[in-house]
Amino acid sequence: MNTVTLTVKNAPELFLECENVNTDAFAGKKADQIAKLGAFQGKEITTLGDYFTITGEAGATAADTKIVINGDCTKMKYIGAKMTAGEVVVNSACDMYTGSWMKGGKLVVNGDVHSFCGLAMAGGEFTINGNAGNYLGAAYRGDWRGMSGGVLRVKGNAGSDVATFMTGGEMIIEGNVDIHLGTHMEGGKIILKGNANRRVGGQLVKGEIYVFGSINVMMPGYKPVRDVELEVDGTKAKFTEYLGDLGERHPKRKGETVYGHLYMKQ
Amino acid sequence: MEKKITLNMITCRTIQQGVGMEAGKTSQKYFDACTIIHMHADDMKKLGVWKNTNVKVTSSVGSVIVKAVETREDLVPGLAHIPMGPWANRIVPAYTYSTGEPCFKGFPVDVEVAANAPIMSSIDVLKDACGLLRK
Amino acid sequence: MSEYIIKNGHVFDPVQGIKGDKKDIAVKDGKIVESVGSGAKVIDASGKTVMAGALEIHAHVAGPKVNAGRWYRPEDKHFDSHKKPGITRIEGGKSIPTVFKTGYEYARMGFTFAMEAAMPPLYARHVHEEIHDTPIIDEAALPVFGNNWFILEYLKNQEIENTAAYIAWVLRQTKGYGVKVVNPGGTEAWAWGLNCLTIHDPVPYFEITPAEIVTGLMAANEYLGLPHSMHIHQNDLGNPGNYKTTIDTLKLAEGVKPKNNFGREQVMHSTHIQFHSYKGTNWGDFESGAKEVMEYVNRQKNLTIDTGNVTLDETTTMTADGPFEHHLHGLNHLKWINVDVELETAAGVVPFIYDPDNAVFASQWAVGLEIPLYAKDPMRCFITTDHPNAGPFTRYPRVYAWLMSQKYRNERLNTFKKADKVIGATNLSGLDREITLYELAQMTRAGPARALGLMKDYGGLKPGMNADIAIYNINPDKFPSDGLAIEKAFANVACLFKDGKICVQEGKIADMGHKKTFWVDAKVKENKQVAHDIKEKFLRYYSINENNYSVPESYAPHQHIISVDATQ
Amino acid sequence: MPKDVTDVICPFCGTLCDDLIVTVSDDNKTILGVKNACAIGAEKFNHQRLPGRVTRPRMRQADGTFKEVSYDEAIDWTAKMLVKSRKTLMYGWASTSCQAMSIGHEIAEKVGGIVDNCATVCHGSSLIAIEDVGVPSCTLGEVKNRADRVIFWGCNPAHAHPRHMSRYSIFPRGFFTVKGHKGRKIYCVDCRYTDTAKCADEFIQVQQGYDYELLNAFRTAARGEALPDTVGGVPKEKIIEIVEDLKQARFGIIFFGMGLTHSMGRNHNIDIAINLTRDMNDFTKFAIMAMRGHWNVTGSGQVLGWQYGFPYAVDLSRRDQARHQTGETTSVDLLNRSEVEACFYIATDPGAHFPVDAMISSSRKPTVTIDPHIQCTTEISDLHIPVAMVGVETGGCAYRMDNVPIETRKVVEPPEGMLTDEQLLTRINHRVDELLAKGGA
Repeated sequence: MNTVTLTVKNAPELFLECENVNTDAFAGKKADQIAKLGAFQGKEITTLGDYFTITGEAGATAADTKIVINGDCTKMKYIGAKMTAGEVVVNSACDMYTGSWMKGGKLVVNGDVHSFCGLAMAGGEFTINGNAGNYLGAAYRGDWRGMSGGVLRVKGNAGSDVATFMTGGEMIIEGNVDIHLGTHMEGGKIILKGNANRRVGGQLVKGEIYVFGSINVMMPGYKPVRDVELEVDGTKAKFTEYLGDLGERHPKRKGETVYGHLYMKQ
Repeated sequence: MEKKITLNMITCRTIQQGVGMEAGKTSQKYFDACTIIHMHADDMKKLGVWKNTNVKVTSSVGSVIVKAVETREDLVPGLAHIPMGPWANRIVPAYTYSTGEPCFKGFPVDVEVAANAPIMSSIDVLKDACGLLRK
Repeated sequence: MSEYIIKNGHVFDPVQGIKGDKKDIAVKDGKIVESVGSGAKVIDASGKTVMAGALEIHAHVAGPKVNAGRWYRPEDKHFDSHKKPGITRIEGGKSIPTVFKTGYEYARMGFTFAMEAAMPPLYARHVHEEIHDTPIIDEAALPVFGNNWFILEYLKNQEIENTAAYIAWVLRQTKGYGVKVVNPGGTEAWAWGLNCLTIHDPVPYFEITPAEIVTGLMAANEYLGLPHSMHIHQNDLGNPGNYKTTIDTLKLAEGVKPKNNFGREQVMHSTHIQFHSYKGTNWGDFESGAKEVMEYVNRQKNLTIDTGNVTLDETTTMTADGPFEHHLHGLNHLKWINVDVELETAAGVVPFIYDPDNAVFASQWAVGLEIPLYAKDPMRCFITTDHPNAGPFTRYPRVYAWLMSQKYRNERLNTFKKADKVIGATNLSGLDREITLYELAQMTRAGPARALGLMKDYGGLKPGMNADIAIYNINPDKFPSDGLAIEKAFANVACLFKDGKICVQEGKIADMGHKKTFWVDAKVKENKQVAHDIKEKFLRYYSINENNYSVPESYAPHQHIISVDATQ
Repeated sequence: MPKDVTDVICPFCGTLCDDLIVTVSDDNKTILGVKNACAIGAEKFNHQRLPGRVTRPRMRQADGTFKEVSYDEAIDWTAKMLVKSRKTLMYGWASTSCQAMSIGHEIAEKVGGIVDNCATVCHGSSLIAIEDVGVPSCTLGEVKNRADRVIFWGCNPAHAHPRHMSRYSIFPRGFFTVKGHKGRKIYCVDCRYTDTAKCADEFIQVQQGYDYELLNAFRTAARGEALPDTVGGVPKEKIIEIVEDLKQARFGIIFFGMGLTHSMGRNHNIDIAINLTRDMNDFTKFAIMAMRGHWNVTGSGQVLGWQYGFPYAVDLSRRDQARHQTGETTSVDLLNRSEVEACFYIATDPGAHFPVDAMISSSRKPTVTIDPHIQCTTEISDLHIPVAMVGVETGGCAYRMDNVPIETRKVVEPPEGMLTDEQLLTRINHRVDELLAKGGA
């Protein structure tokens, strides 16, 4: 695997749209070719070379390419978005859409990310070693297809509207979340190690939510059904199982109604 | 009686605010309609203010001087209301939860008596915040 | 204006019966002429196909429900909203393109006219605002009447003259083109959450049946002598077993004679008949009813139809058939918009994914192709996708390719996940007909032009007609055997003339043309009863004043008014 | 001789009343009186003739005072600002005509603007919800003619849409509702006992910010599932009783407002209200409608819809694509994050209606405000361009809260020499073209 290293040399004045910073865009390119890829601040068209010192060269394909980014990326959007393979490591906080529409590969952010990250993620591994903003792993506006695959892990806290319209994959949040977790969820698995601030699993149709901490206000459409022993993300514990939002439609499979499940650690 | 009470703030339209707005943002009607805080009688008692006393309302983003009044549209104790306008917006948190909508309703404020503090005009309250007010 | 001579093209013109002969077409002052001077610009069309500009007879391209479908589906254009180099604006949207993209895409495919299929009169201003902003193509809109309280009340007592007078008034107020009927009676029933599934189901409160509404509106349409016939979206759309209701409705036209000065021969246009040609009792035993329906259509000369071809895409369904959209939402649970319009109509919108892996959707696809393949008279069967219901209109090239190449459609048919089931439930595999370029010109040019009452100016290349000319990169002598090549050729014209101006060149928009809005001004005898009823209804039941109802001229600055006189 | 102009449309709120009668002076210059309007609408017409109205553009000087400039200078300054800025917020549009918006969008596409309208701080939440789950709705006349259950949830038409209740929702007698108010059951759900609540047959006091939970409980009850004892401060018996009554409706409607869009959870509060409406359609006929605020905020959404396919927050900053993401391309977020370089405000007053932190950010950027009157934003802008009042001094298309388009009327002449929005924008557009042809500002 070849490594390309990007080091921020000029900070953007506005926010920089880095839709070309991903393994697929870099694949098969040398440093000087990568430097010529477009980067955008509003209507001003510049290149990655205007903002980054670029060393190394990419592999022939995305899968053979690793990108390491150093320097302050707080005002950079779309890093690692739509990547299908390979690896991206960002040693900074990032702005919006980091890892969104990701289909494969590995993305690690050693810092915080802003809102709309991991949006409609379909595959791969995305690890945020900091806090995440709002709409993590959610669907794009209007879409009923949110995160559908892959593994998304946040070491810190996440914001509001996390995993809205999630249909598959696995999300682990080691800290706390703000209001609305797993709203409209229709599949997949959420593991919350910390606490939730209201409205967990509202309008949930299918899928599983595991909560290790507390939920300060429980949704009225949840009904405790039994106690279960489970091993969740490496932790064995006793959980109370709730049936999903009973106000929502639930599909039938083989004559049986399918409910969503919420497990609260006891 | 307490020096300072914490209330849950909502900012809403009122018909007086609407009339005042159409009369002009610098009109007396607008000033009268918007430079007030509606509080429940119990909260006013708790704070020890009479009707029409100026108070200082402080949120996480700033403070504003308005006049405490009892409302025609009943509130529950603990809930307070300032009509929509530059005075209310002096204390509205701009955080949007990534929805575009700031926290116009449902944010905590501290209310304390400020009987002698003057209420600024609509333009001044904005200019003051933006550092454009020339004294 | 410049003169042009289009030389050496293979011309297909049903109006003159030209079937691919090499012929030069002369253009002057926006019209086709016998000849032009030596200074005329020469367009070399050798090895190319030349046809008149195509006409869209039924699409949802402008108005409230179209726009609701646009803006509530940001996901339909996310990452797909770009500006092409040149004079064009940003073009967005896959299943429901923005107005700019709508105009450009029709033009790129060789269209010069489109009929907006359903205009709620109360929202007419909105329809015209969008038509105004849609570049290049000429447009008109059909106001909906099949659930209108005035109509229901007049036709309950068979008052054809009052019905006609009211229609004339609405056409003038809304700048409308003709009489559209959607789920007659059923949409009014929907205001109470009900529906009319056969043509004999009574409409709640109004004590009338869909059959009576259809019969009455046909009579009123001919009483006025409008350029287009009554244009109907029938009851019981999209349900297994509905082909019987379809034929029942078509039979209502028996014995009704067209009366007009436009050369129109039909009295009923039955739209997107694919959705109405299903046998069976449920989605399990669902079968094609296209053969039965088309056998009747072929016999009955005063009918025209359009197909409503399913294109197997993710799209957005939208119709004034409110109860149907509710039903559809119950099936796929995707986001549902409904709007009931006071005294007039309703509309619904639901996104829909015609997944080719699903046997029902694949069968609908086959039914849609069977219809034109069974059609004996291509002048009475028109190709549509009921845009965007069965698929976006931008898929026409693919539909043409499926119809023109048996190999291409069989490739699709045989590779369905549930191919056996689809082949068993439909007749398509047994059909070897391939639509010819001449037949295509009938189905997309001369036919719809005649049905819309526009054959004087549109749909042909005869001197005196509008110089709306599409030149395709297709050599009929070497007709492509590859379906994709057919698609490609129809997707981007080599050249499009609109009113004698080159608007598209090699797929690139070169000029915004001079788009016109068509509407019909029908003159009727003074009718005090109707005038009184209108006043009364606005006073008591409408939420706006009568004086704020009409669409002013500024909304159609380039209007083309077709006048009819029913006072004689 | 004074004369009456009839069927005048009120350019204040989304109710868009179209039955006003305005008396104007013989010379068509002065409004002498307004009939049928609510207090706010009447005030708007009366404001037209207030003394001291600004009639020419004003440029702010270094010392903070304003100096009159010509329209030509103002147009040139604005065009140069737009051409120079890499990303410009172009916010407002809710109080102008659809025709003016169209020209504005053309400018935005050329200069890389982000077009956002007042929904962004009003019913933007509702638009997000509709994008997510659709909306079963109807026109206001349907409510008048058919509705027998009316729910006002987190809205206060008595104050914000003063004639709504008499024209459409509570009192009018319609075709199937000959008994008027007597034939309707009116519910009001709010955190305070508003003047609208006083008109209702039943008031349900919800704890502020608990609407989502309460609506969820309504849905849970409608499916016959068990509930906790109280939800959002409302006892479960009450919830069940109301749900059972709603199922008995022949035609029900929910009107909702800022109580849902501004409270915690925002779009989700509307989302679930829409889903309750959807559920009720399994039992009877039910509709839901947003009480849109500005008279033509709906129109802005419509025009943006047919031109770009998004209802607000349309990001054209790249000039070759249109994008939309509430939370990113919405005005308050753009200002909070200082994502834009210049601000262009038209037919709006963010200075009065945006939270102060957003305005502090705005005040540090070159700013042009186009508005008929002096208001808060004009006073912190670099340039204020006054224009004729749309719906009073010039006409144009507007969309009512139920999306019904109505052509507003011109009733009097604007002050001598004043431009309309359409005229001004056309000239700015032209100037932008000239600058771009020359290669920039």
